[in-house]
Amino acid sequence: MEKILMRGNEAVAEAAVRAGCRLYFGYPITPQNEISEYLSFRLPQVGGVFLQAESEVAAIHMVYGAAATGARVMTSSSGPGVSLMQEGLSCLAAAELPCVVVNMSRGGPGVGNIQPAQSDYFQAVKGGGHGDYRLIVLAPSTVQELVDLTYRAFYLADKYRNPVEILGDGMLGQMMEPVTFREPEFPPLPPKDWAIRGKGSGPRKWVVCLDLDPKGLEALNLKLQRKYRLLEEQETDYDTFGDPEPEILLVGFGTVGRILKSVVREGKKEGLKLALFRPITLFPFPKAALFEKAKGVKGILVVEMNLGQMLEDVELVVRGKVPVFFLGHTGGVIPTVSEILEYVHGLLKEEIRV
Amino acid sequence: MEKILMRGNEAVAEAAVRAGCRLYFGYPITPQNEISEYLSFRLPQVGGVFLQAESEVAAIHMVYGAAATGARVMTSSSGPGVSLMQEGLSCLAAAELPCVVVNMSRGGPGVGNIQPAQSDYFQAVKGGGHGDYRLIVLAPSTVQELVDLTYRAFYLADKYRNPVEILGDGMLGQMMEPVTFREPEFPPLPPKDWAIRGKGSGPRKWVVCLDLDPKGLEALNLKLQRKYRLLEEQETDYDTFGDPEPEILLVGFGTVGRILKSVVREGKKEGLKLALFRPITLFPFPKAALFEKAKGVKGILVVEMNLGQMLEDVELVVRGKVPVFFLGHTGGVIPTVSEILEYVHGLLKEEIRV
Amino acid sequence: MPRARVVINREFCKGCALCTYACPRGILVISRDFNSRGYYPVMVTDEEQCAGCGFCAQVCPDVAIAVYRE
Amino acid sequence: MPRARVVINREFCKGCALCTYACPRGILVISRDFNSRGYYPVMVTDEEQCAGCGFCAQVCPDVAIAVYRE
Amino acid sequence: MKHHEILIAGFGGQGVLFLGRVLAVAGMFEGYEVSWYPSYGPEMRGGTANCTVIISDEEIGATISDRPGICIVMNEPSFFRFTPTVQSGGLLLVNTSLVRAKCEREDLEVLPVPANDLAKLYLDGAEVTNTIILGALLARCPVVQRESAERALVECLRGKREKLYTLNLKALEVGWEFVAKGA
Amino acid sequence: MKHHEILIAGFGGQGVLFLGRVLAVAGMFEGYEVSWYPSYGPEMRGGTANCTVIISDEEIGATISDRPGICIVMNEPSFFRFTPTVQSGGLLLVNTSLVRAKCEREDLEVLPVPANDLAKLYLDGAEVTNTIILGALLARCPVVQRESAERALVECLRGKREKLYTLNLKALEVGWEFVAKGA
Amino acid sequence: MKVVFERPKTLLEKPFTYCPGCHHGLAQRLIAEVIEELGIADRTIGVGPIGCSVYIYEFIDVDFVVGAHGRAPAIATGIKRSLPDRVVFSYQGDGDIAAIGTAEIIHVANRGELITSFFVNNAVFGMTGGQMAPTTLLGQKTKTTPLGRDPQVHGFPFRLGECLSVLEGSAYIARVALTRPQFIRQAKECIRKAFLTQMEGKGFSLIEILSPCPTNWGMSPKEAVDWLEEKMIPYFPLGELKVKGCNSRETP
Amino acid sequence: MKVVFERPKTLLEKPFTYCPGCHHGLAQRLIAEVIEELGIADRTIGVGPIGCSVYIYEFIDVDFVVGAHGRAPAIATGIKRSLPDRVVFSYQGDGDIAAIGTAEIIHVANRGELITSFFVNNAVFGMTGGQMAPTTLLGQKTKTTPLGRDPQVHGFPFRLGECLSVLEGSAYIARVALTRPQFIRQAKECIRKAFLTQMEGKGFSLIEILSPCPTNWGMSPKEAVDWLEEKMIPYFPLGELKVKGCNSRETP
Ligand SMILES: Cc1ncc(C[n+]2csc(CCOP(=O)(O)OP(=O)(O)O)c2C)c(N)n1
Ligand SMILES: Cc1ncc(C[n+]2csc(CCOP(=O)(O)OP(=O)(O)O)c2C)c(N)n1
Ligand code: SF4
Ligand code: SF4
Ligand code: SF4
Ligand code: SF4
Ligand code: SF4
Ligand code: SF4
Ligand SMILES: [Mg+2]
Ligand SMILES: [Mg+2]
Repeated sequence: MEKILMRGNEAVAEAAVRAGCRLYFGYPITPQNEISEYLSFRLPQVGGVFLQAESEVAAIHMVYGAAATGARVMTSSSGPGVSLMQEGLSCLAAAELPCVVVNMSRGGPGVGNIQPAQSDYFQAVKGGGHGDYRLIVLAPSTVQELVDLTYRAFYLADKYRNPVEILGDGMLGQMMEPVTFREPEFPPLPPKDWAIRGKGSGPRKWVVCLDLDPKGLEALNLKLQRKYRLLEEQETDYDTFGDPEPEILLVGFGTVGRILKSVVREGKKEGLKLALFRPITLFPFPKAALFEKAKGVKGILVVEMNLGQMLEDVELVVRGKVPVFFLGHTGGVIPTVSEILEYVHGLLKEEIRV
Repeated sequence: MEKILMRGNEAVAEAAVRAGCRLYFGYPITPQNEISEYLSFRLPQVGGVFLQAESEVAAIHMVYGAAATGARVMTSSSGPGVSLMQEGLSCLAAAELPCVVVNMSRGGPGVGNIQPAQSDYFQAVKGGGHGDYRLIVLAPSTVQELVDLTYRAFYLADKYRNPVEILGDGMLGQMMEPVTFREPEFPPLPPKDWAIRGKGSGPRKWVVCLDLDPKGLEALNLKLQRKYRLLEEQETDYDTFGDPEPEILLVGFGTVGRILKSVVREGKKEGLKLALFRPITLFPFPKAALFEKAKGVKGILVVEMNLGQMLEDVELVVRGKVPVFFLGHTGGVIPTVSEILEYVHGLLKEEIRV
Repeated sequence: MPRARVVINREFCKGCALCTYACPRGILVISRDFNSRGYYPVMVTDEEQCAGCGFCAQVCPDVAIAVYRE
Repeated sequence: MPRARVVINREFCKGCALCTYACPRGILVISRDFNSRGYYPVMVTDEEQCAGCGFCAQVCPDVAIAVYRE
Repeated sequence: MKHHEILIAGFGGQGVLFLGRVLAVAGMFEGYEVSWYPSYGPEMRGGTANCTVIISDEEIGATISDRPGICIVMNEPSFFRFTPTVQSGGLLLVNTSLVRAKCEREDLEVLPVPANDLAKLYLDGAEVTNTIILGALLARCPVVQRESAERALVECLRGKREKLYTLNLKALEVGWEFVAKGA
Repeated sequence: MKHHEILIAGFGGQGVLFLGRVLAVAGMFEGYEVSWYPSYGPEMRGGTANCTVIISDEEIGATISDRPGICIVMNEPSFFRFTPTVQSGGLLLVNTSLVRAKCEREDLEVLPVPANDLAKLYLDGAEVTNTIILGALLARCPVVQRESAERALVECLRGKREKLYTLNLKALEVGWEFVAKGA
Repeated sequence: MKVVFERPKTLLEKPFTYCPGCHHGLAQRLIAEVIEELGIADRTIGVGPIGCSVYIYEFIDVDFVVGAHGRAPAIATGIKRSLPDRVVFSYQGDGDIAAIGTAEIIHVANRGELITSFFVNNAVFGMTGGQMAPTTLLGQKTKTTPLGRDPQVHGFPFRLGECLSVLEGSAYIARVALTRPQFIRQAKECIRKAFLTQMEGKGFSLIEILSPCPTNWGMSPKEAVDWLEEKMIPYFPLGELKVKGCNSRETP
Repeated sequence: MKVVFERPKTLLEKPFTYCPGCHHGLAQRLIAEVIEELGIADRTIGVGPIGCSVYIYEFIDVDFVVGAHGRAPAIATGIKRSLPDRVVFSYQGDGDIAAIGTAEIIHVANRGELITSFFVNNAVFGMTGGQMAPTTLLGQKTKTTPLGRDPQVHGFPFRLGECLSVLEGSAYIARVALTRPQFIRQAKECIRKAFLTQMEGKGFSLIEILSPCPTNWGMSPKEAVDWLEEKMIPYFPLGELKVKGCNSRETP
């Protein structure tokens, strides 16, 4: 299959179109603007709709409306814009509407800057909006994976009737890498018989995100929880790499995941027994797999482009059984291979005390 | 001192005025409307400003502006409205502006309903907005404590130059209980020499929440992290109650905390050795104290009006050393004393298996 | 036999009385018995007098009135 | 001695040339040497000709020009 | 040990929230722990209201009650909704002017008070059925002292409603007498 | 083992991003792992741009490099900013038409190419200094084959810029010759 | 006997949840009637507000979507762009449309989005218990303007209709009241025109419906309609504010 | 020699960060000059936008606050309500003020907030690289309207000034350009009037400044000012749109 050198942002956009996405609503923000710029000419080519919204708040609610009709729809943004979407995301989750949201994350907090960061992990994974809801969160680490996970995002959104967030970062969005668009085969999906399309001759339907009766609202929440548990059973995904019996297990997602691959490789040259555990689904978090992988290692080093967010999920899995260390940069600073290697050497020298 | 029977929402408003709050910006939302209704007549009486904003988004940025002038300022809302404030809160945290935000939490996700819930714990504590920032989060469980923590909220906000969220719920906001307004004595605060008030004859100043240079933005983040660590050392607070050597430790915050007190009392009558650990500061979370308290218990039962959010912070402290159980209701359903007791009996009967 | 008929849905009516002001013949009054939702519904005093104009039905916020005419 | 003086801040100037169009005397041209930021600043060809009208300074987006007159 | 959980329910205009507040303030005057918790929200658009008052000598945990010991129903919908929730052996105070249905539970003590009729009879139909009911309750079951209730009325009518104090005092008397003298 | 980390920097209009892309595409054609990562954002408002290209036969981890082995500086600010970062023993390609300063590091191999002058001399001053530089680079250090670079030029000029192909081919030749024939 | 008036079929047979004398029900009846008369119930999609009328989807017999407070225009945009041949309308209160949802309604109008919005202006936030709305009149007392709205502090009553009329994308804008049979007749005509404006692809249409809130105004239903006529109409004059291309009346 | 023109002191002595030919710098110079001439630098507080001019606080020698994209009017409100005797102005791009910040600017004007807003309309999102703005002209090509803005899809260029003029709280609204010396002179006069409007407590004031974005328009600075005069001014006519109480011109 032909490889094309493509920018991450454009690749995710093209993959969305190939996955059947026909509506996009969004508001410009660096470092993800190429997504909308690409879709602004690409979607009309396939009879789709590209609409620049007046704000991220409007964009996410346009997504809500389009999703309610059963269409495949997406938006994208970065940190501050995604924060503005939190109420809408909570509504989408409550109404169980499928959609895809891309966050090409940048340095925060506040307006921050536009360089790559992963400090929106908590927001994406724990739910930055109000209420007991969760997004499905996917974390690609290469442009190719960005493409593949975009297909999967639309599939999972429809299968589980849940919003999916693709959590990338400025680096992934801005870089070019060779990609191929291999269309994946997914099992068939159930018909969207819940979609609002005008009642026609059938009974009327509605999509809402409220229930003023506590019992009813609790029931909805319990239903959502069952869905989240199912997700954990069926959809967790991760990547491992390196020494089958590592001394130190490196854990990182997305961009950091790929940097850690280099660390494992360089480390090997220096005689270190390292392995990488890279969660691909951040929610559901690959708890069982990480638990297995953590057995017998001397220590775990979590590396993130934030000051320790996924760290908590790792610690929740490891539960003190293995010492967990953390190395983080934030605000657009990208950890380097040599700095991580140095840190690992330091750990091993100190013989790792808990 | 005279006791007055006062509604939680009005009590927090009166306490704010007495704490020196002179500006309030907010947008109506049930179940916290009495806060603004009260302040709409009370603030003008003391020469203050009450302004109903056009939205929660506008409200939080009015807070940003007023806070930048060094004034004591507050807003209040509930679930969906607080979600809309996430970008603003991230900006306030980044600019290190002191302010107080009250969330009288209600059933979510989405529009949900207006009955009491605690399902905004993650949002409040982990940071619903983008970036590596934290709010100071206080969780009162009685109207009196709501008053006392309101004083403290303004103090902490100024001391640490950080937004403070008071995380209540619809029950706390709507109920009346007797309160007294004992003005607390706090150590003196440093002058707000960073405040923007027009340069006058001095050098000009500015307040911003961005730094396009990654190194600079990382430095800000590291500074914030130091502040958060300091908070953890100096400001954690919690309440304990019940048997000094409990078999089961109950953990709950806010409204659930008070219900658990009844559980401890009722349990004692039935011969159960129970104790309550009630975090008052949710961030910083009273980790050390809980760790101590958890020693020697057979099990921990976390009860929340959500489906397991603070639970994670408890598990991060306990790290598998003691089995942790969870009982939750959400969407406006309030756990009852008898149901919790029954659950405890069940736990003890099964002799608690990990 | 009356020239017109006014049918009031007692359960829908909330006794707001707006129809009583709209009726040119003044034949609508609030009754003294409340319905199952605690409202005192309106009733017709003298249907003979009804002009069948439909004003009452038009202004009823609760769409609780139907009007028929010969 | 010239009737007017035009002082151009070469480091502020970005060579946008807007002043060259504004100058009624046509005595401003873009120079061929770039400044430290990589821009080619404007320069005065014949200050004698300068009317001291200040148009160039008025339209300069980078406020890189000062004009003085006797 | 004192511990009363009192639920008061009726139509929006019947002053059930006020009645609850008077009880809570009276309890507070007597040095008890008290709480008052209203139903709130769009329910009120439906025209009904209720509140729960707890008076106790222990710190109060939950401020709602799934099994109130005392239940005051001021109208028929409330009667149907709340009668089943009352604690066995509890007291059900019914405004029989508006509630025609009869209580079929045999484990409750029912106190019928035709409050609207009493108001018409003795108070020119003034809208004080809530205070009449309060008087009746206190005559039957002294959750608080009558004097405390009277002081609480002063407190709760402070401000614009001060002039209603005498009327309410009378209403309290009417309710009290109705029960004390035997209905 | 092949692993090149190439940093290319200059003013906004000098086509540094394009140059990088051509290199990356050429590397891809040759079956290597490649990545291209631009500086982005308000920096560009300042009129400068840079990108990092990595060509490797191993999967690429970080796509930026704090110690590039090859560094191309097209203007003076870039020269000052990036010269200190080049790996010891690395190659520094300098557009000497715009960079007057001299490199003071002795651990680098410096390749001076007066790209703008060459463009004036041989190509009527056409704006193809980037491709001239590319030719020079490839003549000095075959990070990719010249043929791959020519194929990559076709690919990268597809569409509206197709007609520029011949010009760019010439520019490549000019740069190549300048180095190959000895500067 | 002939039918003078009967409940339209498109209005479902159940009692409204509004307060006595509230015009939300009346407004919804008119919308239902017009939908029925135009024969478009099968392909109409309504978008509900958050406000007292959040339960509108319980009453009108068409498909419905309800999302967050104030965002109905954005939601309607999403629906209409996905299904351009459906008839899409939103129904919003003054808090919903003119406070929190200001940006959305302005831009939906400016885009000339082919939807119809019903804007129920009762000069108050009804559902939350009577706070000031953008449309609260000067001097009007509300829960958050206890001394009456003071322009120095709270600004001026917001005339959304006039503001939207300025925009190129709006095609039909009218303000109506439902306090008298003849007003009701006119209102229905305007509602019909609004739907037709959408169906003919002319642009965005909006009907502002002045509506009493007896509960939060602290008035009887009759007092409330009288107050509406005496106080609201002078500030919010009735009539067609814009008919495609020409402002039929000067913006005041 | 007499000074014909010198850089005002209130404009700090450092080169602007804008592209060659961009008028952000010129606009800021005029604001600095007026502040200097009115002698209010000591008690003026500026509120910056998110957009190309986010660094305005680096250039004008007064106290500054910069917050989130689009929220400058809300931030300015917070400041002014806290310090009513200070002079408060905001400075915003068209994306900032007329897209994401629509609700905030409308309500700040409607409240008659005593602040002055400068609205730099360059018909494009500059900082993010040239996407469509609400003010992008019909047919204008941008990064997100690759075939030109089509009213059927993207709606119409938004005339914010006209829209705000309708509101009761706005007291002074003018549109200016800076492409010629005489325009610049007029613009400065308008800026002065706007500040005075605030200082005299008359209400909200706004100056819309048409401004070229050579970079994102893909033009030379000269082409850009010419395009501005030929294309933008006809759609966004210059002049005073509102002077306290009376619309000095009909809204088009
Ligand atoms: C984000 C958010 N903010 C606030 C609310 C609370 N809220 C619900 S309805 C409403 C306003 C209702 O007023 P209006 O739109 O005028 O409708 P009405 O009830 O008067 O018909 C508000 C503020 C909410 N649900 N969500
Ligand atoms: C919430 C949020 N959304 C989007 C952005 C990205 N952003 C930064 S500036 C800008 C618009 C700039 O355009 P404009 O306001 O017209 O200013 P200009 O640069 O043209 O002067 C946008 C969308 C952001 N910083 N925050
Ligand atoms: S139809 Fe006319 S006359 Fe008859 S009751 Fe109704 S309003 Fe009165
Ligand atoms: S108008 Fe309708 S609701 Fe009101 S009293 Fe008449 S019938 Fe009843
Ligand atoms: S002052 Fe006038 S004449 Fe002199 S250089 Fe400037 S524009 Fe030309
Ligand atoms: S207008 Fe200013 S920046 Fe432009 S060329 Fe002239 S002096 Fe230089
Ligand atoms: S509160 Fe007002 S708007 Fe809401 S239902 Fe009642 S009368 Fe109608
Ligand atoms: S991009 Fe446009 S608005 Fe931004 S600085 Fe450059 S010319 Fe000015
Ligand atoms: Mg309203
Ligand atoms: Mg712009």
